[in-house]
Amino acid sequence: MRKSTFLILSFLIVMSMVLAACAPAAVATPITITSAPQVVKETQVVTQVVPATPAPVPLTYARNETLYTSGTQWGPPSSWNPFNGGGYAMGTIGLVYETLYIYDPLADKFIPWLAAQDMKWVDPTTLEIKLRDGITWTDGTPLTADDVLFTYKLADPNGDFKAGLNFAGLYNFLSSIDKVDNLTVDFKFKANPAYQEVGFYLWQTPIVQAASWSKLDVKDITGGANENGIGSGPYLFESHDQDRQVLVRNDNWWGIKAFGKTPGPKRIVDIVNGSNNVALGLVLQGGLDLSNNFLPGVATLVKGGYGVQTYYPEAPYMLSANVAALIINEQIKPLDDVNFRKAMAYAINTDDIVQTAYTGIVKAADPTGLLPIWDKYVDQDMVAKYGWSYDPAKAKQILADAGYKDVNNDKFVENKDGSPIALEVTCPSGWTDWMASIQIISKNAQAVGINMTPAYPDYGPWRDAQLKGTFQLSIQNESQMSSTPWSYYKWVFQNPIANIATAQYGNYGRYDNPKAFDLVNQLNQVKVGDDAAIKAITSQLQEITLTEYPTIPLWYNGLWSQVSNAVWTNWPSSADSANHYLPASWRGYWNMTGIEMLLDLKPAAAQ
Amino acid sequence: MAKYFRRKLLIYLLTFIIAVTVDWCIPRFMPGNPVDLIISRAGLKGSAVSQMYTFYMQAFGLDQPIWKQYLNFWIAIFHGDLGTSIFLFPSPVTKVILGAVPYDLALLIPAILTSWFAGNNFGAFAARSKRLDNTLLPLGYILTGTPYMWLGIVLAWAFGIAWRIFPIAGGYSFAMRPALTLPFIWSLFQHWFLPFASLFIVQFGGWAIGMRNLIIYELEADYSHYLAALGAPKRLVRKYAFQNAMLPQLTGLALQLGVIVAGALATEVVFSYPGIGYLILQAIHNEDYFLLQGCFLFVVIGVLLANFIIDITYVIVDPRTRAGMQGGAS
Amino acid sequence: MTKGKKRNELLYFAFRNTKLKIGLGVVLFFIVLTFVGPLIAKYNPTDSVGPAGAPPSAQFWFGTTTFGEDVFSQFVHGLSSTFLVGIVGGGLGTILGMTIGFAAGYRGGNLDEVLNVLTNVVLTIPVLALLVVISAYVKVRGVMIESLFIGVTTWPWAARAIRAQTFSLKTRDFVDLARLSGESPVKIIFTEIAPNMASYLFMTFILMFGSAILTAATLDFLGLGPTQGISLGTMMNLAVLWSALMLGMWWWFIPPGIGITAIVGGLYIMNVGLDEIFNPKLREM
Amino acid sequence: MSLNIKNLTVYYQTLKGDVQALEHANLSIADGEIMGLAGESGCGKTTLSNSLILLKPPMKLISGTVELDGKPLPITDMARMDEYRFKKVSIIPQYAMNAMNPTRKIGKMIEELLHSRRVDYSTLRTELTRRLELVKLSPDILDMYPIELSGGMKQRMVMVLSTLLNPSLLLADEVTSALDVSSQKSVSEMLVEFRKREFVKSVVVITHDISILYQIADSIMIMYAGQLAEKASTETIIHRPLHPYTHLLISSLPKVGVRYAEKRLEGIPGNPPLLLNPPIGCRFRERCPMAFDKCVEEPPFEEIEEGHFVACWKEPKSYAQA
Repeated sequence: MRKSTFLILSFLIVMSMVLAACAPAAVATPITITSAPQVVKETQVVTQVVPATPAPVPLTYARNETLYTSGTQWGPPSSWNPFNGGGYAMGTIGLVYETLYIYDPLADKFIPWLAAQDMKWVDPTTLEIKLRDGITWTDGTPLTADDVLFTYKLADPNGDFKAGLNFAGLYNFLSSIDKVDNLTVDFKFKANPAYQEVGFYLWQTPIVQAASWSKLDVKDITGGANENGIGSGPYLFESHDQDRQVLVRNDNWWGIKAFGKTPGPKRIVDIVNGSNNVALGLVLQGGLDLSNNFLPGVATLVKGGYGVQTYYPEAPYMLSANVAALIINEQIKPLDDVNFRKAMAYAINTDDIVQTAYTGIVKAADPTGLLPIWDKYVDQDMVAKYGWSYDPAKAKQILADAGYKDVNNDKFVENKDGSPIALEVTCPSGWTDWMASIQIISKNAQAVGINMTPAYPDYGPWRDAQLKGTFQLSIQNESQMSSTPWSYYKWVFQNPIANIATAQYGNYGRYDNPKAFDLVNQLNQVKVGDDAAIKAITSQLQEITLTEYPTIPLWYNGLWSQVSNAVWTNWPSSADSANHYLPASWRGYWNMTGIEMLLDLKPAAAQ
Repeated sequence: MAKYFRRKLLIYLLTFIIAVTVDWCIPRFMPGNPVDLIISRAGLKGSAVSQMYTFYMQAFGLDQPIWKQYLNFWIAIFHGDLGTSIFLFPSPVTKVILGAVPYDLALLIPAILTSWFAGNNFGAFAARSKRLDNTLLPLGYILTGTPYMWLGIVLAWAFGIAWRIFPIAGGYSFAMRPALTLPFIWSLFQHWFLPFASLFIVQFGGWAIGMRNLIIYELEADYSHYLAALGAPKRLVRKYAFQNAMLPQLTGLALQLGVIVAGALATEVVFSYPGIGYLILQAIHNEDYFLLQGCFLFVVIGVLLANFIIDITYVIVDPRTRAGMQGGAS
Repeated sequence: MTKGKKRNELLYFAFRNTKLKIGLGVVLFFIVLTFVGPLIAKYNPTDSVGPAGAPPSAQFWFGTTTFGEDVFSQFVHGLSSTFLVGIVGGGLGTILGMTIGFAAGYRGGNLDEVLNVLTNVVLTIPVLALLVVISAYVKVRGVMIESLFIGVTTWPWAARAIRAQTFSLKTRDFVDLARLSGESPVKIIFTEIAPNMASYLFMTFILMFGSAILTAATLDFLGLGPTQGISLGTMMNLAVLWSALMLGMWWWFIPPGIGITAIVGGLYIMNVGLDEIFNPKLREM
Repeated sequence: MSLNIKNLTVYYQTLKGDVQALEHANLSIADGEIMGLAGESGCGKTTLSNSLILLKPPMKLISGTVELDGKPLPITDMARMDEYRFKKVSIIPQYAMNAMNPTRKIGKMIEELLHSRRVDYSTLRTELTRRLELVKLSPDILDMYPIELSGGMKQRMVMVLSTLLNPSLLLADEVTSALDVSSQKSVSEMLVEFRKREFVKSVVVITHDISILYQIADSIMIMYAGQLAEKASTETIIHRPLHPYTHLLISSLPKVGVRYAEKRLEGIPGNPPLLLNPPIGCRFRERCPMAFDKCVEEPPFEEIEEGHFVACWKEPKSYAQA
């Protein structure tokens, strides 16, 4: 009896292990097939040089040829569609699909990528894009003006596909796109095109292959998984599983010749995040080369001999990626009163948030809310005149002057009409850094007599309240680093305000100021690179944000990045001798110099 | 026996219907419209929004009358169609779940079976004498009181970080491609071990205590006394007591399944083990109600199936149910 | 033997039962700590009062969190929500289980059939999965809501056990007598049946109490616990989110887990002790 | 003499102290004798029977010896006693209804039991079948589970099993109390038949139903509160009891042959003493209508006439006539 039980048991255990063993293998089978043409093609190229047998895909990747990344995928990779902005697998744009330009935020520079040269406006309404010669898709066919034309026309509201993609906004001022020759495309705009926005789309829009995409139905263009997509970039999709995605280097990539540089890693294995705790564990085990996770104990890691490096060797360690601001619902009392908002701005101890909630790994925001990369646009006189800092006494004074008094002696001020004030500041439950932050904010507010309490709804209701404008106070950081401060002001002054559709970002507080809206439009029409004009307009916008407090910028969320020198070296850092790239694998960041970081990665000498 | 199975089947059927109905409600009564979320995730803009909105409303059948949606849901279930994941757009929910299920089975089946057998044997062993009972069993109580995930994290830290014996994340080595080779299976095993161990340890304690209590009752049962009076050796008496105590433990297993599955979900989260537990958590955090719906349905079906297997096993091992005398008692 | 004597005898055995003494001792210790703790804890649990991540010291007995909060203060405050979940969740589950168990067991017949099916249905649905789904619906959750959820999903186990007991008790002479004397079923249940299984009900409650605490801890740990307030589960959750153990801040992660383990383990040991007291057969062991 | 008990004193150890369940029992049973053992609940009948076969904690032997077939029975030695159990001493327990493992087929259980006692089942198989038929059971029940048998069938099955190895002494504890009247009769007749066929040598029939004993017992022994009160031939006990307790017990019977339900003696005021701390001397003293000074000493269990033992200080004859 005992013996047979044991046998049955062992059998079951072995069976279930085999079951687990089979499952990923089964998942992997089609992947092997998909990469097969690539292997064949590789040999075709290689055979000309060295007569070698086709290299089979190894079962175990050599450590010194593999880059392990993490921080982008929070679930099994499911979409390889570059138009699935929020959900495409790590590297889909940047490593597999490429853009005409990439943007270097640290140098404020557009770098021609698929395009052969800097942006060239042949006249104020005509932008001419010349492509590099010799770019091929991974199926061997050349990437031409037709592909660019096709890609941009996908979003044409009057075109064949009418796919409402990210860059559909281009058509607000685009009159036509014309093919000049096989490598040249002319974008013809109506009068006063939005140069800033155009520039924004040029480094954000992935170019796809006309031949394969034109066969697709519109719903597959916007929502298809595009599992075996053909790209033009330095890496190819190789395989994926529940907890990872593997990219393999495209040894026929055009950039190898064009830049004279080959991306260091033969393979990139992107690990799906379980939690930051697990990510930290992997870093400690030496299993991650580039972790773009928010790891709380960064100071410990950098200083504790773990071989972990961040962009800055000291606080704040991280580059600033976006601004976290207190967003305010301007439709309700007393938040509709600018003086009340002003009092809140003075009441909040941002340094305490930085030190306590973030242990110093973020920077306090400039009162203008402009990211450090836009420092040059900050009107210092304006900041000196209107800028605020933590000053509870002044906050109390402002409240008193504006007529907010504690009528019922509950230590909190009441509305001017005597009705009590009870404000709630929210962030999603589980977003611990923000939770800690809004606790501090509430305490700060209470200290000056504003009755404010933190609340942590789940993400859905929290987000819903913003879209519907039913929240009171909240933290938001949607506005990311980009090529233009217009994107930030567009977020603050999103117009129209009546109905903030699901897909539109910004101005959840419904701040209504036609002058500001107009300035945002003017800013959009400034030519790329015309810093003086940008400064002139943003200066006026800064005056509005500094005196009207539509949002209260608090701190800059970091571009979380922890790198290890154990296997790969020559990482970007703030050191003078190092490359100043963005060390990020996040969506939208490979095409902000992340890819250049890969080109310069070197295997560690010891390997 | 026929009556017994009829009743059982009725209960399963009802449970299934109720579970499916609850499940159907999940995306429909959540705050916010799931289609809005898809569109917002896809990053669509402008006129495309309303276009896609209509498209998805139709695709998910959300534009139809409620009763028809409910009917369609049933039809879809029998076609294995659980809709499209929002968070893992555009993967079909069924595909996402099927990718995760093998890991769950690999974790749950061995953990449940080994802990059940080992715990029962250990409990029977400890019930042998007062000394063993007082020295070994407190361990069991401590183990059952331990939250799975807490133990999991302690194990991960000790064996993964401090001693570096086991990996702490993933289903198999991140440097490997799946293949039926020894190193790969070894890698699977290494990644499986800690999640398995944390499930095993906690459940082991529970079964040990259960068996200890039951076997003490059984040893005081009349048949045990009769055997002793007829001079049967202790071994035989214990054997009978053990076998008879296994029956309530089998029922206990059925009762515990839900709890065990819950524990597995938490454990998977701790070890980033790519099973359904991790998916459920991500589905919640990402408001992916279709995925949540699918996971819930899968868990329910899994538990129902397991219950059914246990019921059949019970009938096989317990003559009383076969004799038809116990029809309604379980 | 009269009732008084029986009670004395139970007390007599209770005082001699090591398991009960240990279990009760542990649980009482934490109960006392729940009430006394906030008085001796010097800090507000959510205030940043010390250096970040400081190890245990004379000033901060359990050290501090990443945010400089006093872990000891959090621990003692967390205890109260843990006990609250146990009492409310476990209590509600027991009461529901009693109501349904009594009704099914005493009435029998069709009512029993229906309730039995209901019990089995709820029993088969994985509670945590259900709780996870329910929790995801509620915007702002408190400890009471959480307890409520736990109570209404965990009763079937108790209902089954109580039904079986009621079944065997209702055929006894004294119940027949009460029935013949025309007493109402409700009265019979509460004056004749319930007192005769009081010990059983009490033990059921203790088990429900323990399992409610564990369930709540799991929910909290998954981030589905109270969105307001602090519990041992949310402490663990936060400690994990801030990688306490990985960064060597064991004092943040270990105490809440030990607290839960000790309370639940203590409850279970206590239950076995009680079992031995109420059940003479087991006393000999 | 088949069984010879000398000065047997057995206590139950409890946390509160010793329960003096059996005090100074002296008793002999002859080969082939069916002795009835009667008394109220808690008088020590079952203690006596258990000490002969399964004396284990909390039971504790205080003094006394037991001889079976002229050889001492190692009643306190659990391991050595195993050799005698089943083979020399056997029991039909009070709980015969639940005595068989519910999850084993009966035949399988018997096989495993015999195997564990190193008895070859196959050679006994025919005898077993024969005996089953004798008690009107089909051999098919060996392939059944206990739950498939009725109460009477289980009772008879246990009878056959317990006597399978032809023990010298069979302890039959309340064998009839759970059965209906007709089954009672056949079961008790079977006991006599078993003795006749020498499946058993002597039998102790423990019961509170004296009417059964009247039909089958050769002799009857009455116990009260852990002490032997009287033993004599059935005829003598029924018609000429000497002990006041026996007298009251018999006279309280509604009518010989009518079933006697378990109840306290109504004719005698008071309750039996608690055995945790029993009164010294005759334990019946406080309820005895005849009690006098001497009763504070424990009366010896003496043979008044041949085969008639009594433990009472009173002049026997005068009482009998009174």
